[in-house]
Amino acid sequence: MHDLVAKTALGGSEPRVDTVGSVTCTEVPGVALASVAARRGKETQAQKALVKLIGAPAPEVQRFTGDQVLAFWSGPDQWMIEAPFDSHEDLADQAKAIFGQTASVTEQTDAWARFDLLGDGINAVLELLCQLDLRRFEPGYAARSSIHHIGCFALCRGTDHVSLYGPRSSAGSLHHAVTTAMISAH
Amino acid sequence: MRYSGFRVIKEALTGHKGWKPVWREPEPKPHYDVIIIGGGGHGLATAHYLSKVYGLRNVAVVEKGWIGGGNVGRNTTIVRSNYLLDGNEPFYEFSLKLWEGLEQDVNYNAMMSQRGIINLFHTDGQRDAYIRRGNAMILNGADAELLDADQVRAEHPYLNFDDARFPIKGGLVQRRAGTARHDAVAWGYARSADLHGVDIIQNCEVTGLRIENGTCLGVETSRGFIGASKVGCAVAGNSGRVMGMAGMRLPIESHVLQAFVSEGLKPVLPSVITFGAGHFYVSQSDKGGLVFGGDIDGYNTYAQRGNLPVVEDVCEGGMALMPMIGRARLLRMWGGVMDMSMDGSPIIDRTPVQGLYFNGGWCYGGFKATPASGYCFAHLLAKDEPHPVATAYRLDRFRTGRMIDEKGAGNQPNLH
Amino acid sequence: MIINHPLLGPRDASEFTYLGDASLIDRPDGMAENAADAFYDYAYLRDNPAGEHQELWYHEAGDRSWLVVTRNTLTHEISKVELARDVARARGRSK
Amino acid sequence: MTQANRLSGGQIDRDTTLNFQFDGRSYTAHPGDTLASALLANNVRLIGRSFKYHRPRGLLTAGSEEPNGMVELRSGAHKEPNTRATTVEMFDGLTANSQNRWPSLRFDTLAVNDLFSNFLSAGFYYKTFMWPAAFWEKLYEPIIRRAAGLGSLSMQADPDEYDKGFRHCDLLIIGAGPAGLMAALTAGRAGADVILADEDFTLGGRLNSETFSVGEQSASDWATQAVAELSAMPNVRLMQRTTVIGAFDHGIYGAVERTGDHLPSLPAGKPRQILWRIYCQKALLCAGATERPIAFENNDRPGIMTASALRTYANRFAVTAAPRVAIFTNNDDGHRTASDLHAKGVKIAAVVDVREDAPLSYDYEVLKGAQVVNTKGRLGLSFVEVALPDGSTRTLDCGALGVSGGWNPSVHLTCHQRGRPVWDENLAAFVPGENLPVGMSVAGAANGVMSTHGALRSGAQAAATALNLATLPDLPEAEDAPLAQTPFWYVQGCKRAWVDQQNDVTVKDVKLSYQEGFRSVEHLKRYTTLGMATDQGKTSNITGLAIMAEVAGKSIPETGTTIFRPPYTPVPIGAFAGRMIGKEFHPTRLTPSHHWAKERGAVFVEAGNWLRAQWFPQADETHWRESVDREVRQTRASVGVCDCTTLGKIDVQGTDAAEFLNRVYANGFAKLAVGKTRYGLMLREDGMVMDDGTAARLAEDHFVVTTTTANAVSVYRHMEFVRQCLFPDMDVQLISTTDGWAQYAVAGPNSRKLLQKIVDPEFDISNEAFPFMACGKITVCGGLRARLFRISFSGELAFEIAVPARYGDALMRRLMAEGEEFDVTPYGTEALSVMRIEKGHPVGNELNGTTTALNLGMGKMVSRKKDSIGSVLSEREALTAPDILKLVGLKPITPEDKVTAGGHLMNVEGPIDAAHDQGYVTSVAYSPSLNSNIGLGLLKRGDERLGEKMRLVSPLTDLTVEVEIVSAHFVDPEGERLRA
Repeated sequence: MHDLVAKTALGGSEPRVDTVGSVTCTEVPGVALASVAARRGKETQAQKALVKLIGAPAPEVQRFTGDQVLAFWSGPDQWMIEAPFDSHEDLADQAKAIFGQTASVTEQTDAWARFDLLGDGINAVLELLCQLDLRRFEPGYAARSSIHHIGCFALCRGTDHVSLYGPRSSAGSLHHAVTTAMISAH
Repeated sequence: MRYSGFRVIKEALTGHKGWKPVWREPEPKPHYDVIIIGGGGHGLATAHYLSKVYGLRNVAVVEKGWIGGGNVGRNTTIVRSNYLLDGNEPFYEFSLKLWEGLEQDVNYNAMMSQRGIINLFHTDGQRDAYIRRGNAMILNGADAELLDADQVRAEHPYLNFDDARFPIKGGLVQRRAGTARHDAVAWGYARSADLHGVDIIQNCEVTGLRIENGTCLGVETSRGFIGASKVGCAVAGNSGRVMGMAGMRLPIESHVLQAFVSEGLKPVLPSVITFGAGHFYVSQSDKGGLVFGGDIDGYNTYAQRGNLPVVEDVCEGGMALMPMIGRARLLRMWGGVMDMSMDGSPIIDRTPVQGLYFNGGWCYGGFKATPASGYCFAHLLAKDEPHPVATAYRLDRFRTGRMIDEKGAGNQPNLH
Repeated sequence: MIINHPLLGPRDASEFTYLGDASLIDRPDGMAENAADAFYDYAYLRDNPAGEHQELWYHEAGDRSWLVVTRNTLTHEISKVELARDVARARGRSK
Repeated sequence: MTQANRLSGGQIDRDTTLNFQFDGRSYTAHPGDTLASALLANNVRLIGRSFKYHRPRGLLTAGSEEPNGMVELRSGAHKEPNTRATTVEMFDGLTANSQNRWPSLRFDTLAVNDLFSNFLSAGFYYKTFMWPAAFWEKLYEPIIRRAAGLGSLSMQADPDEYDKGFRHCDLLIIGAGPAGLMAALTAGRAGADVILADEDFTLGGRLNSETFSVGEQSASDWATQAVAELSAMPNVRLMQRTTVIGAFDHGIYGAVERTGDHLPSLPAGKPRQILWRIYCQKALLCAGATERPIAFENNDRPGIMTASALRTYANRFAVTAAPRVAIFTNNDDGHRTASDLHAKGVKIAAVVDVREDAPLSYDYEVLKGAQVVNTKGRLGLSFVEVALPDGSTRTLDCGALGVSGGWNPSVHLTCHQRGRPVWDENLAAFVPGENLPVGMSVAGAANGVMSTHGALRSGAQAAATALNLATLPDLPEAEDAPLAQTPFWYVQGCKRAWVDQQNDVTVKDVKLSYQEGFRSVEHLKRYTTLGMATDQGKTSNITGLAIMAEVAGKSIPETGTTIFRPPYTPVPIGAFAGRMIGKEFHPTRLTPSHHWAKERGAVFVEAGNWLRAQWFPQADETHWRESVDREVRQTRASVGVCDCTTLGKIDVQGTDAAEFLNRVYANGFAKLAVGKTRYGLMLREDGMVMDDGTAARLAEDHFVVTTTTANAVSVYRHMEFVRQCLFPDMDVQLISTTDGWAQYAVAGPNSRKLLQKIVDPEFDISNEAFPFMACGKITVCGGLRARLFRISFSGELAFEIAVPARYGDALMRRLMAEGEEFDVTPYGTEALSVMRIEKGHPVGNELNGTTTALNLGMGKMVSRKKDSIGSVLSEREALTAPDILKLVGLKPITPEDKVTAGGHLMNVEGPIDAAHDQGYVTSVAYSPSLNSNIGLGLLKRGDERLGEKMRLVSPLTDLTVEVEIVSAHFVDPEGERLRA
């Protein structure tokens, strides 16, 4: 085991938690990510491999499926895979082993910072941040859009739970945008 | 009729009965020596110089709507000659000199106000580029000054120096630059051209170009065919449409540029200011409105209107630069169609069709160019050779690789 | 504006980046005899129509698809949106 | 003075008294008041001054169309100029001041302009002030500017915050009057997602201003009940205080919600206003109509208002503008005002009706076939003069005059996409035309349906049509009177009769405009400034047009119409900017070592959105040059570390990955071996250099490509274009990994030794095993996955090492700790820049979009054995001519002499001017390695001129210095160090 200490995207040793009224924003560093893009002509095989990896049907456009290991649609024949960091720090390698030559796999774990919005009234926060139609935010929905000029993924895990993924380098700006909206809305 | 303060007083005392129409409303003649398509700033300026400087009097300007209704009627009124490249700077400096004497030349007060312009810079790279540009201006006989951040602050204390995402490091200043009352430019040129015998024909849309054996014989219009020995096209955002009638494809796309004006305010801005870290430039009109703009919307369009994202982008730039304007209200927004060329620089040239001449590709820099564009186009029409300051504005420069690309953005018009 | 993405449905055009005429798909062969002329035409000349225009948009803040959007430049009405990759293949582009 | 003009009834809360100040004097008001109604209640009629003649001005209207009653609201940094008193919701402690007057509202010195008005006719300024030319800026313009303008800015940063938001719905209903409420009820009951927006703080529109009944209830009670029903619907969102400002493409509407303007002060973090972008399938415009005045001599005195405004003030706000009021009308609606006021106990001096067949009243006198021909009163109305049909005149004693010239439907939003309204002869007004924005329909008075029942009916029908509903709800009973009016625009023979009250445009000005040939409506507008005031001509445009039509002997539709542009009412610029201001103007990107660098006291610099360490000052260093020189020397002498995470990183995979790069880069990539890195030069299709970087081949089908920091986004986009649009069948996949990896350059003769301390021992990074341009996956610090590239920007033996970003902070600390024995230094972008200039590497200053590979001395890299992007057009004649610019180095003859980037290069002899320009300097630095200032430049035939002396001139910065042209490779030109 190496002896380097990890920092969260916001630069702390512990994840940041902010609560305003009924809404909580939590930094979630404990997540491993890998992107998967099917090779040309191997789309079907790649999808089969994906099913095997996540133990669930491959997600449709703008959806996610799976549980512990989860995949969300990120582009035509492209998915992002998400899993707990502690058990899957080598998620890309694990995925590569399953996909073989059917897909290109790239480690994305530290390319993204994740913030989870939890609680009643998160829509009042989200409508100040993102132009996606919140009427489509039902569990299993996953879409990419931009928040204050930062390209982000939003995953709706429940009516009171949305995960936002933004580029790690912009974590501070994204966090500021989210918490500012929380104060404004609640 | 000569305009003057005495005349204004005399008319006031006699019930304003003596004021005559500023231009006639003539019926088109069957044939002209020169027909200029487009009664915008450039077309009218061309007519003025053709008649006054080059002595051609049998000239018509045909305009599909009302004169001055194109970009000269909807711009942010900035006049400057702070260009970098050899192909541009002598031309724009020539233009600025014409601006300086315009009112006396046309006997019309276009309120040319040499309030100066400052282009702010925020990085060392920008500073280096502005030094190069300022030097090029001086080497071409124009004026330029470089200010550091403290000097900028002394002149513009209301700018955001203390809470800026991209701190102001200084600015390139041209003191002789400024603003002019845009509509008055069109009217002044129209009045002068009319007095020199030019027929200004409004509500006369060109529907076709009559070309036989590679020679242009005149224009088909909504008011019938009008013959001409030479036809000059100066229709800005409609360049593609009109030259398309001659079967030409141009190195031009039409885009919309939005502009904005605030409610009237007591004087706050001493000069024209251009933000270097966002899309925002601004001046204050004599009526007190903040006149500002930013970037084009970015998609091809002939609709004279834009959309919200660019409005917001421009206002974000404005607020980032001068947060005191937050409580000033935006009164009106409008859009003008720009003929965006492939290198961001204009074209004043002959065409493959004998007798057909083209003036266009002004992108969103057409207003300041109005006098020189008119002068040089008149020169080309009268003498069949380019004016010395406009020799680079060739149509074939993209084929030979002689682009005049101030921004270095390449062959993508919406980046210029 | 709203672009009805063929996969994602309606999305605000501010998520997209505009390039220009979809003729940019038709890149000439750089090794051909007449390459210089063909590239001049390809890179610089535009129909610039006042009316229906096929044009390239990139879903920068979305799924990174390039789209061919058929849009009227007089009214901004969008009549068709396709994946550029499909259009390119249909126009005979491959490897 | 205690609300002397207050009447009974109204929708105000009399149990609460609010205090406010106007021009320093204290008054009282009640919740439910606007500033305008409160001023009238306190008998304040004089509120401002007009733009040009500084004539006294009071209120003209009771709504957002108000052109006259404008104040500077609040104080200090919160000062808000040009605020319409009619839209200001009263709050306790409100302060307002009049504007555009000096020294005071009652005694304004510039009112002298009014005496000279004959000389200040429309467009007079175009005809004079031309001689001498220099006097314009020095004399005339400053005077004009000081006189012009309305309110003033505080000159301080706006202290409030603004939000932006996004909402989606099936149906957006704009305006909550009878049509809008009925439409919302119809749509809401049918289950549609509805947003109902209204600019007012009380929903109901005109229903709140009228005394008639709707169904069994009073109009306002019906509105209250409708609002209550709508509020209970989960699918309906009511947005009061929300103005829909613009109709944009494809069903996007801009709306501004004033969330904080009615509060004395904002709670921390709460927005003053929110700019909503509302996305809707269908929109229904129910914006009502605006009453238009009639022009007559001196029709601009305070106290002269639209009749409907008087009615609103009386019925809704329980206020009369004066105890004694007259009405001037051409239609029956004016009589309704008289009767409502009479019912409230206001004395009606008379109703002056231009129609011979005007209806009579038992309660007050009606002067049929009569016209108001003049008015009197210095700072407010005291008399009106009426011409009677028999030719006699009569003077009416009154403090207010209600004028009704008919109603103009509020068609504004229908024009925002350049749709043209059409003339309705019956209404004598413009109504929405055919070319509505897609998805929009119009109902109620906005569509020319002027009765209350008609509005309810058309609102319900329009909602049903928009949503394809089969049935309509039952409609309540309401008045359904037909329109009864005779078009009447201005009183013949008048001269100084105001059309545009704010901009002081009179009937005479419109006629002069015609006389001078400004006959198109647009010319009229531009020449006279008619309709250019802050109300965008809501109360003046049609009247101006009607006068122009009459003078021209044409019909109004033949004369034209002007187009309305967004925003519907003026919007604070701050609202359009939202949160993207100050430090949040753009997102800030931080590198993995940022927090560590901050601890070290680094000075940071913006590089695009990134913040990068520029240098790391040490305690004894007082000038940045000392720090930078030390960083360079330490690196070149031993080892330095620089965070280069900001370079774009693109993962390129697939069986065609190599061939793909072969197309994208000008130089060849097909034969690059696995485990090797190659410098790549990327051209735009026009042959100019687009970007440069490296591509490392990690596997047969896997490359990691780097881009410059500035171009990371555009290069990725370009590569996706090439992949999807040009070569759609290539098997290649792209993904950006810029943020995923912390990447550090470790440079200097001891860099290998330092890295050997952290790279796990199973990985041999000796020169033999890991030579120059090698790359590979390794592990560090006991098993952390990492990537190592032996590439060099500094020209030294150097590596770039990458680890997952979360460990970047720890890795940097480890490198510093382990490097102590080598006297390691972190270095910032300045030292990086110095070292790259010493090595002659081009960066952004050289890759400025106008340079080709040939210009940069890399012409041979452009392979013509393959068809790569840009290769064909890079060969055009002017780009390959003998005298093109070439990259060179330059050194001042005297090493300490300053050189400057942006300076131009001239021959030693000869004139210094543009015609003799030989090139320019792109980058400069002080080279601690050479103990000399040095620079890079682009010089005509530069490659043939090494050793030549030239002048570097920068007249802008007052510099002329003699330099020698040298090779751009100042340090280690043979590249021995980086291969060591």
